[in-house]
Amino acid sequence: MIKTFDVAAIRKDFPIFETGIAYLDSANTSQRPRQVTGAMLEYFEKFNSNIHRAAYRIAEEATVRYEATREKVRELINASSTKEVIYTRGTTEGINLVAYSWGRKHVKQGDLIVLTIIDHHSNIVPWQILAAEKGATIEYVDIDERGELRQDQFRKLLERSPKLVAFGQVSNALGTINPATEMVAAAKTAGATVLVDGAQGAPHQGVDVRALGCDFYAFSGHKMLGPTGAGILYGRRELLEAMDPFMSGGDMIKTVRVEGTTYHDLPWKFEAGTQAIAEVIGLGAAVDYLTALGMDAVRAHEREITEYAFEALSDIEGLTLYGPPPSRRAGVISFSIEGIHPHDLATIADRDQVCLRAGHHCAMPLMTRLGVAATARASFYVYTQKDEVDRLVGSIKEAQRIFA
Amino acid sequence: MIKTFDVAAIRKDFPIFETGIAYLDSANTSQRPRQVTGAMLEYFEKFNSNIHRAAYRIAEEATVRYEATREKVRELINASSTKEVIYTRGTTEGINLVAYSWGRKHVKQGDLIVLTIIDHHSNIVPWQILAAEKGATIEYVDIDERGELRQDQFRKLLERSPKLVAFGQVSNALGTINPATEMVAAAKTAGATVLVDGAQGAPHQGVDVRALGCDFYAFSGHKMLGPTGAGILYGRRELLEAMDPFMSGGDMIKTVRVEGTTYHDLPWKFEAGTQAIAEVIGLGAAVDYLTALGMDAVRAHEREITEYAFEALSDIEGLTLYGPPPSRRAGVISFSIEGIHPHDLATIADRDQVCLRAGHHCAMPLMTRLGVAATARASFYVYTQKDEVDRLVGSIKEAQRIFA
Amino acid sequence: MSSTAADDQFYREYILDHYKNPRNFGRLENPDISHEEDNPLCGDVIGMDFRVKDGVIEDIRFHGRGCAISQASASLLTERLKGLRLEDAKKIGKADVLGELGIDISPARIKCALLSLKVLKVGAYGLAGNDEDEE
Amino acid sequence: MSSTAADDQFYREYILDHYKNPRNFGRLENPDISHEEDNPLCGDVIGMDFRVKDGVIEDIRFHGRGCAISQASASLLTERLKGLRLEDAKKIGKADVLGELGIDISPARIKCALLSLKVLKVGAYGLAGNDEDEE
Ligand SMILES: Cc1ncc(COP(=O)(O)O)c(C=O)c1O
Ligand SMILES: Cc1ncc(COP(=O)(O)O)c(C=O)c1O
Repeated sequence: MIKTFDVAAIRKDFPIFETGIAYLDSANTSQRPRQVTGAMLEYFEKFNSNIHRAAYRIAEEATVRYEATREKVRELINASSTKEVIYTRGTTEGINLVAYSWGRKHVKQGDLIVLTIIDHHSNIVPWQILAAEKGATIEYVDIDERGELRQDQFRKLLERSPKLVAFGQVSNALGTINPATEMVAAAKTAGATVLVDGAQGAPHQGVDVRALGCDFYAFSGHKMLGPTGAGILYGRRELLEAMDPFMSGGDMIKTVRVEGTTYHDLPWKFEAGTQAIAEVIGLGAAVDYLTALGMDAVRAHEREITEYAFEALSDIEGLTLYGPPPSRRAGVISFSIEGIHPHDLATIADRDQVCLRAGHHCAMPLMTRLGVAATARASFYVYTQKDEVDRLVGSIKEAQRIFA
Repeated sequence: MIKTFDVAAIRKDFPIFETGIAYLDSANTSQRPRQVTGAMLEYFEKFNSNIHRAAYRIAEEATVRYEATREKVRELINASSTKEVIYTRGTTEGINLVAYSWGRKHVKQGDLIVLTIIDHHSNIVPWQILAAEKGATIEYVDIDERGELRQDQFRKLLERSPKLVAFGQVSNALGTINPATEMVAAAKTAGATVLVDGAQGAPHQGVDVRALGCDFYAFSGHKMLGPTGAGILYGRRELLEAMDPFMSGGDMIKTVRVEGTTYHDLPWKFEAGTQAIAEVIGLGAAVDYLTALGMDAVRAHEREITEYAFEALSDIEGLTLYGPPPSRRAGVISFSIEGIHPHDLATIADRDQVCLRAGHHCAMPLMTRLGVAATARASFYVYTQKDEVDRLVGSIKEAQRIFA
Repeated sequence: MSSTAADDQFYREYILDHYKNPRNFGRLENPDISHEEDNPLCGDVIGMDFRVKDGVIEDIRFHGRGCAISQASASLLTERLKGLRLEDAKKIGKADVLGELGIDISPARIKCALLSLKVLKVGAYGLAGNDEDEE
Repeated sequence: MSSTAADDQFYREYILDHYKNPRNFGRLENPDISHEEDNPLCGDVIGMDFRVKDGVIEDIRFHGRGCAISQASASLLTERLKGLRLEDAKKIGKADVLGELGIDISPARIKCALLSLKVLKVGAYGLAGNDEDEE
């Protein structure tokens, strides 16, 4: 039996709910509990200092706390070693790191890169730039009418021996949960290096990067109760060892001489300059929080809310839902309403303090594919309760009244 | 007359001083006042949300606060436009951005890059990597016996028409205040593009990037009362407009299509993915705090403390001071003590809760030049008071007693 | 959820009317000027076709998709532009467009309200798209 | 500032003695093994020269600069190594070195204390410098 948790109790950890908002935009960025901001404040007020070059106790304390997050994250995603856990600003920086440090070295003229049409811009544009620089080709796996990746087409593309396969574990625009394990296995068999964009994965379900089998896995702390400014790139050690640094400067070196420079060991080779220390410590507290809830319980809760919302929205006339059925999607629902632009809907919802996203969700190729400019999107997290979904339904009905 | 401020009153804004530490490592990272952590907390608890794609009020509020920092920074450094103010993680990322986006495009085989021997690793290693990639040459301006850059040698190097000149406004290891305005002018006349590393400049003195005349100016928020995770790259608009993006992904695009992508306008072209929102807002509060004190008053206070410390340390037997006289240096004093390794000194100081830096200060070429492996370093900021310097002197004497 | 269509402070009758029945909507054949702009934050696109004779905007049409605010704003703008001298069209500024809409526009929606003005500015008299007017 | 040299918990007499009068300090001519490592966080360097015969460390010298902790630790280690079979030297671990130092080493100084052990490990029996032992 899956452990459950008490949402009302959880909400007490999030002071922002005292403002009365219904927050339905967690796929964009999550809220942060007191435990996370508290950990940051503790650093600022008790042992604020720079790390790694410590010569005094508060800097030792900061270093220990900062490095402790690495072990927490390693455990969360079951990496083999903390050397495989690299701090970044977020998913975007993680993917760019791979594009620069791995991609510029390994992707050559005529190589094939396989992406998917539902990917987030952050997992498209870096590869477009790399492909243009190197003369490589990009192919995008299409979706079927349910918003699920066309596996037949994916397998066909693998026959062309792509150098790189990169795709999102879960679509932030449609909520589609891709069969990542099978896709990675097939891509590895085809000889590709595989990056999984876990921005919508790691925050919402248990992740085991070794079982997943990918070479790189990138995600953002700010989408999983952590502060802005800190995220994670997981990379398999062999690949990371063989890669050149991305950014360079203080702290990622062993020795700097006029004649040349030697680099630090993993993971620090990829962490140049003063890092987001408070934010990494905050991320550690976020991982603790999620771990205490249990990732299976997180997923179960989101699934319950998603099913509830899916049903409630399905009942509304003139509303089109995009993407797969609730059993095959994460806590994300994209929809549109006949005759009402998503932005107008969001404005009307906002007047009821319902925070709803409207736009292309950084997935313009998908929007083009769906033939829409924008959708409205509601997304859920550990603190979401049914009452917030009810408020959304109320706002939609209000919008329909206005635009009738 | 220069405005002065009441240090005792200022210290009340910094809860960390309640722990009893004497913090003499501000060149490494500064402490942060309640105003800064308060601004971050306000974001987390009142309008925590993602920016720029806002469809509801709290996200509008977050966007307004986030963008407000840009105008505050613009004013602080007197840039022409907020389009020239790019958010980074810190100095290191800013310099890497320039190395990748400007350097890879403009630096060619056989080109000359001029650096200085007192530069921080973050302003050396990115150029070493670029030079190796492009087949360019690096020359380092040496120092004289006072730790000041040899201007004769610098002028000689300029005769060779370097493509790039990059140097620190103030040395973090010696405290040397370089004649930046004259050096930039000479380098511009020689046709070079000029980057000034302002990591130790902007936090400690008034900076006017237009009067300075440089093309790029990079600095870190965490060294100027701001949180970790946010810094600034200033770039002249023409250069920034002509540069390709550094990182790519969400938010820095106008349109993404399978066929290709168009980029967003400045400054957002260089800000890919979810940014360090809370940290940028915190940095805004730090700029407010410094502006209220007045940068001239900040400099005057540091000068007073530096003179006091210089004198007190000069009186200690067996103590060697590195670098220029106090009138020509910022609030940084590097020194060594006969027979006592800097790390041992720092450990002994730490037992008295005196936070002192020991090491190479990310300036190994300078250490090699000085013929030492490490020095001890005390550095000061707005909240430093003479009593902390006295405690340092006490620790040094204690160390001398132990090692006698 | 207490307001009704009639008394809504934001989605007023005439806004909704311009949205549902946009004036000058469609395309011109062989226009003298034709230009499109998009709102990078939401993907909405508005384009305008102009027929200009002796410096006067003889005819104008707009096309594209967007929210009520951008559509109503475009519709209102074309009404104003029709028959105007191009020279005078240059004088139309943000304040005019927002004034004509007559509602309080929040920062998030201001780009929607001004998208059609941008089409006019960039298309009809060639201002750079990335000038200080943006955000 | 109350402690004196004699009763100092950290900088004990024998630590200071090994620092000021390091045993086996200097270089060997034509050593069988010679290796240096540095502490990337402070720039300190320690090197060791070994003369090995029939698997036994016949002679040993260390050189380099460093703090009292790294120097005393190196001095103590060479004393222990001299005359030892290389095979047995492999069994020396962190705990042995720290135990011999006999003081509480804070995380910041642990690299200082273990630098000489790293020289031994990497130099004398070729372990990778970047194994899990580090930090
Ligand atoms: C002169 C100088 N340049 C660059 C840096 C690097 O700054 P950051 O670590 O914030 O990227 C520092 C900070 O140590 C510095 O003092
Ligand atoms: C699937 C996916 N990938 C990548 C990103 C980019 O993450 P970040 O903006 O934190 O870099 C996001 C977040 O919007 C996302 O949902």
